[in-house]
Amino acid sequence: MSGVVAAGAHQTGESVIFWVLAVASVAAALGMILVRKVVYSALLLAVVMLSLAVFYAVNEAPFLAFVQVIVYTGAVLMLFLFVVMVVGVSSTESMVETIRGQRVAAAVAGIAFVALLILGFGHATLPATTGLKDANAAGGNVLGLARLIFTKYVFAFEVTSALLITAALGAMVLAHRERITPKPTQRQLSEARIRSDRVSPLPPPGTYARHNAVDMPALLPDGTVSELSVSPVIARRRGGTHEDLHGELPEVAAKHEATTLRAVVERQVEVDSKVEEKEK
Amino acid sequence: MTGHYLVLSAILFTIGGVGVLIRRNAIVIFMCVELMLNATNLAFVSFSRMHGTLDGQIIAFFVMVVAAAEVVVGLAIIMAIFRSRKSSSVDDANLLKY
Amino acid sequence: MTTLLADPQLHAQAAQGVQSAAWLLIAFPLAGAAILLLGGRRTDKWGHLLGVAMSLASFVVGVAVFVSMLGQPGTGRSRVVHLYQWVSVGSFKADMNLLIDPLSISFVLLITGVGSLIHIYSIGYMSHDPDRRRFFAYLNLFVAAMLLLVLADNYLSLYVGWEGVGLASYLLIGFWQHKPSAAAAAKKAFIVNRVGDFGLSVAIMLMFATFGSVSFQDVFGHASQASHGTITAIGLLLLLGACGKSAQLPLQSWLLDAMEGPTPVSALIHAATMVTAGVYLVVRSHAIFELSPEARLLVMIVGAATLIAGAIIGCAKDDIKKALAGSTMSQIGYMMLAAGIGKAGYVFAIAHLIAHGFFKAGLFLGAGSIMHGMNDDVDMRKFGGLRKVMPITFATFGLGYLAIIGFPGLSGWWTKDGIIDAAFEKGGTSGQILGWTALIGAGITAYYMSRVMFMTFFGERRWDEDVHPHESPQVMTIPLILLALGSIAAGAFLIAGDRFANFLAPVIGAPQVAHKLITPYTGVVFVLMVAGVAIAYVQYLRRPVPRTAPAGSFPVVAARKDLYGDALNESLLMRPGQWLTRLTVYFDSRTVDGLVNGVAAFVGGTSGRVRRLQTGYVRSYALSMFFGAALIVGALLLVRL
Amino acid sequence: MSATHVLANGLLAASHTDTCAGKPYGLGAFGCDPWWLVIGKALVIFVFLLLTVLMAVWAERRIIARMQLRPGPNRAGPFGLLQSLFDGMKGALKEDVVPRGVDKIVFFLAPVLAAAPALVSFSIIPFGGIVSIGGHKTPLQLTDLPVAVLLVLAMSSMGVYGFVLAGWSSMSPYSLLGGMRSSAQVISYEIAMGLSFVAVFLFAGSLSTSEIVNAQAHGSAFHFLGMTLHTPSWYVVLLLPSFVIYVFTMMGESGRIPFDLPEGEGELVAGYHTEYSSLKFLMFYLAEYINMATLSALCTTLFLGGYRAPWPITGVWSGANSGWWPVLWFLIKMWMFIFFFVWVRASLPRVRYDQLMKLGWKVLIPASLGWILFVSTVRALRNEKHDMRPVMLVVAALIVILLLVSVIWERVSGKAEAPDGTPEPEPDPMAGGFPVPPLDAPHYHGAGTARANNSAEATRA
Repeated sequence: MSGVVAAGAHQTGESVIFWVLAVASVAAALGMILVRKVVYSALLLAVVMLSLAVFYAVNEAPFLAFVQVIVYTGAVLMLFLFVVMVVGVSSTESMVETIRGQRVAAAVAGIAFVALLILGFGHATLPATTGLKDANAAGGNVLGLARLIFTKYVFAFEVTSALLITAALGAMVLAHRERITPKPTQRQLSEARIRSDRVSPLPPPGTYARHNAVDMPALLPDGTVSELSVSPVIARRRGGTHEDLHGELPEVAAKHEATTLRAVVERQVEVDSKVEEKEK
Repeated sequence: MTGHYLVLSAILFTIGGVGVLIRRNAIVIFMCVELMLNATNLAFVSFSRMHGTLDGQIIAFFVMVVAAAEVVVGLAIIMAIFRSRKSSSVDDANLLKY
Repeated sequence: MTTLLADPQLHAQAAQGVQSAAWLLIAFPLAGAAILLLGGRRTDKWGHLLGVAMSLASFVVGVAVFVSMLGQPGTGRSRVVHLYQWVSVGSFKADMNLLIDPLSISFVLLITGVGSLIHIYSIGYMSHDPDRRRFFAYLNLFVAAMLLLVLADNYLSLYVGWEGVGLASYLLIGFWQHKPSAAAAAKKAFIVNRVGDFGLSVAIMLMFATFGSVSFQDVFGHASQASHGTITAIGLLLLLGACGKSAQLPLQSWLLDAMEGPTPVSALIHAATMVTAGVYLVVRSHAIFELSPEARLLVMIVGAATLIAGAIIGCAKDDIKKALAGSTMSQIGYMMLAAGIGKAGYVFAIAHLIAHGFFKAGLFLGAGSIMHGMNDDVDMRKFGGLRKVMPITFATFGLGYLAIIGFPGLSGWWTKDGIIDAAFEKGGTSGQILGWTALIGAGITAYYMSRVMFMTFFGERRWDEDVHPHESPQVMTIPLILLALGSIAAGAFLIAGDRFANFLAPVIGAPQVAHKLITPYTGVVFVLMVAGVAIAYVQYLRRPVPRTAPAGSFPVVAARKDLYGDALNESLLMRPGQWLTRLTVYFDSRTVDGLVNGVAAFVGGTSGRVRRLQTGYVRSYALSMFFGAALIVGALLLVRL
Repeated sequence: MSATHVLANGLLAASHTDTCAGKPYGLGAFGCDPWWLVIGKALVIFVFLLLTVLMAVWAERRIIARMQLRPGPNRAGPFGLLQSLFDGMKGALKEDVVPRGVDKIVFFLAPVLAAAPALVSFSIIPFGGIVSIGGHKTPLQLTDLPVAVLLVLAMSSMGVYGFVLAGWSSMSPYSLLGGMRSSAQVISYEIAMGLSFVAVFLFAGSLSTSEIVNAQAHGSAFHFLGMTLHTPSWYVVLLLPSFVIYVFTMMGESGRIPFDLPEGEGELVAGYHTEYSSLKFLMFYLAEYINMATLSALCTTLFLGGYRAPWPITGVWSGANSGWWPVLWFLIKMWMFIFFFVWVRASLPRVRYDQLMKLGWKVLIPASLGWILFVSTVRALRNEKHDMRPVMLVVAALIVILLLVSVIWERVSGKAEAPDGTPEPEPDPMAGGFPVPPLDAPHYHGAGTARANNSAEATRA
């Protein structure tokens, strides 16, 4: 493999990469717009983006390939995931279309658009691929890019930096919540706690119960349930606290109860028989 | 070979566009927009290689920067809308109509 | 033609010496008004003194200018004081110039002199009014505006003064604006004046259109070149303006209501300013009227009709001020008549105006003095026998009375007889009619003035229990005395020996014949005057005057109602105007609005259907964008392939 | 095989394939190995990483135990060396619990996503210089790229997916919170980390790890008191601020104490891997320790001269940097860092989340930016052949003055801002609320009614 690589082999290798990843990325893209779960969409988009990163690498753009991974897959898409989780973890979308004719029209427009584009590419006389050997020769790809950015495109570069700053500030302003009360200090919190009805910490979940899952309420000494032991967030998510205080499935609990009952009855019978024996 | 990339880019772009049209979740729509941007980036990189200059890569680089800025602001807007309307569906934000 | 070319009005030289300071004439009262109005309440304490001082200062300047003018030859007495170029639009230029000539200086002296006396009198008359300072501000403004009116050397500046007079009269008549009647009277005066102002403004526009200038010099200089119709139109429009300001028929109705203002205001309006403006305008524009006999004839008719109407109204009024107001109408009618006669009448018009200024001011201020003593009562039927308690007022009022009825030797006799004489001298049937009208008017004047005199000062006391008449303070009586002196001497001073005629000659041309002291009509006038007094004596001195007015016959009722002037206005102008308005509104709402609304409804209906495209769904918009993108790609391919 | 070659060709942007033999150093040395050598290197790295993890776990337990005055694991094998091996085997053999309600696909995918990128990162770490293996002269490094350091960043940002998705797919609040914390933390610290690299790139003139190591070989010579001395060649000295920032971000990226917020057991049970057990859990464990090793190795490479022997040794032994010896230096340096990780864990408490974010965004990033500005200015001036000493002096004086002024200002203004003791008025939630009330209005938190009742009672009383 060392030494000269034949142009034909090069072509074949690229074809293999292309066909595998092209199919994968189109499938992922289609999946992205068709699956219901937003997180799946994001993951499928990540697949597309990583495929594109590979394409960039093949197309002699190593810097862009890694920037694609870091910026798009790493930062942008992660931001998407973050927001998905903020605005609704299990956000699955109803796929029923509400606007009449939207889907059909979208399909028609999409097909027409892509058909026209491909038609255009098919008829266009594309020049023979030059390759970036010469462009990357002097110091490599990174240096070449840097040279262009800081000479020919320096104004655009500065403008984008201003844009980034503006965007960051804008996002901060948009996502900002104005504090309308001063933040309580630890001293204030402790004072409030001492003045409240309960000085001690809340009971942890699962105390005296069969198991200590966070949604399993603690049992008080008299056997009743302590509502305070389960975080209201969890209680709301689960639609109330555990209905079965022993932490078992209903049928298992019934079986368990039956066994216990049988054991008690048997023991009673045994005791009775012993007493009878003694009396005899 | 470069023509293949262009066709792939067109297909991905169209898929993104159709996704914008048929999905209601603002976040997914945003993802579709990102897909479209990515598709154009692919075309730029391919052209860059085709013509033997790095300008296409530079443009792709700028597209990424602008996309990052756009995502930051867009997601902040989605958050703000979600905070006040408890919904991230773009069809719910249809006050600006006849 | 020759007279016109010789008219020194057209060849005024630049002013020198004290005359170049003539702008102070206007500046003093204007500054007074500005200080008093802008200074507000902090000038309350000394505001009236400042007002008087400003008026007096203006008078002093006027006298100085007059004296300096006397030192110059007759043809050199017209001077122009150039202040600044006011309007410069294209070829149209209007300067803010002051024209100082015998005519304007006569008015200046009258206005500032009598005006100052009224100012002084007002100190006493208004001493109890909390807004005295404001009153003096308005008085100053009035004087300033009137001075601008008479000193202007072009119609545009004159118009400014004209409007300023209207504004000041509005403010002063409505001075007691808390009284609805006063407010209404002020509005009436303003609106009726608007009609006249409209005439004047159209006349000015016509002048500009015809001559390309509005300065006296250009207009009079080229008047003979304009068509007869244009000149007649200008003359008639000027007459309309004069009628408005001078309360001539048919625009007389505001004058009687204007009595709602404080009495010094009435004195100022009736004696020195405002109503004299119309006479001034006609005399000043004599070059135009002389070219249009038709316009002049109408001036005479208006004057004669007003003369009689005013006199008749004056006969029936029990309100002392209104009776005097009627007499003003009548006297101004004399002046207009004289001004309409032409060269022979100008001198008498102006002379009568000045004499009238003295005695009418005296009469009004006297009436004010009486009201001052009678708790502001104006009903003569509640007066009577005041000659004992108010001797000075009685004496001065009496001298004014004698002057106005034309008692031989007093001012009125000299000037009024001149007018009557001039009317007869005019010749022809119209001359006879006008002359006899003036004669009868003189008789009626004697009657109603005697009526006022007898009802007020003679007979038994008819005033109310709680009224304690008393003589007015010196600050009021001294102006009265001074005015009375003027009433006695002004006529003789002006007319005897054609002194005034010669003085005015540079402006209005020399009289063709010397004034005859005794004319064929002097006797007739005297007989009629005596008859009038006698009838009044029989009616109001021999018989007791009832405290409430008797029902009276039709003419009496008509006269009391100002000869149905208001009713006439209402039925002739107001009602048709209302109908016209309604018609216009109907037309507007049905035709114009209908058209507009139809277009709007069409557009609205169309957009109402189109707006359904605006669904509010972002995705719909995105779809259209996507289709658009596809279309563009398709179009590009079509072009390129 | 040709496909990988194409990829490598593209990534390396290697324009001439025939340079392999010609250049002993630099990027030209890569991409020429025979296939068995590549596979062999990869295998060695994999085994090395697994061993490192086992050793690191054992070492950590022993070191912490020693610091806490207890013996630690000492039963399994000599010094308990086999303890972590046994623990791993036991863990792998335990029952794999998949809770009800999880998103099964992602739940399975997440550990893989966490572990795989961690393994990849090590491929660009240079262990040593050129050695001869089986007759082939090859560098002790799987591969190198012109953008090699970016690969590490890319992989670390990919690794976060594992944590986030694990948190999400578990469908448990604690896991979700852990995942979200992880994503926010890693993204935040990655920025500062990337910025801390920039100065290194500026000085080395490359993003390739082997070239960075080579750039740290020799300092620039200068004359002092008649002697020819060399400036320190390691970037830890030259670029000390970058190094300090990197160490901070390294701790943040690794998600270990004091920055182990994603799995803070006191608050989130075990964070994103609360619901994981058995082999899946081990994958996270593996990922964490491999990350630690990767970060240490990267730090060694970027700041501590990589595999090169430290100065005193090179002074007395000229052959220290040749042959297989560099591996030793490299391991020593890397383990120093691993020890440092453990040491910090034993010494410091966990920070609060807002403190973490404040440190990342308000201290590390601005400091990095300022430092980069300074470094690039110096670099540019030096490239233009300016005399640096007066400039440095002026800048240093300026900084000192600035600091003094800020200290004095703080004193003065601090006194002026002394609280006057008057309680702040109760803010009106609806103030300025047009057209919508502020987003933080009490009724959003269900507190509005209670508060309203209280105030109503208070007014009645």
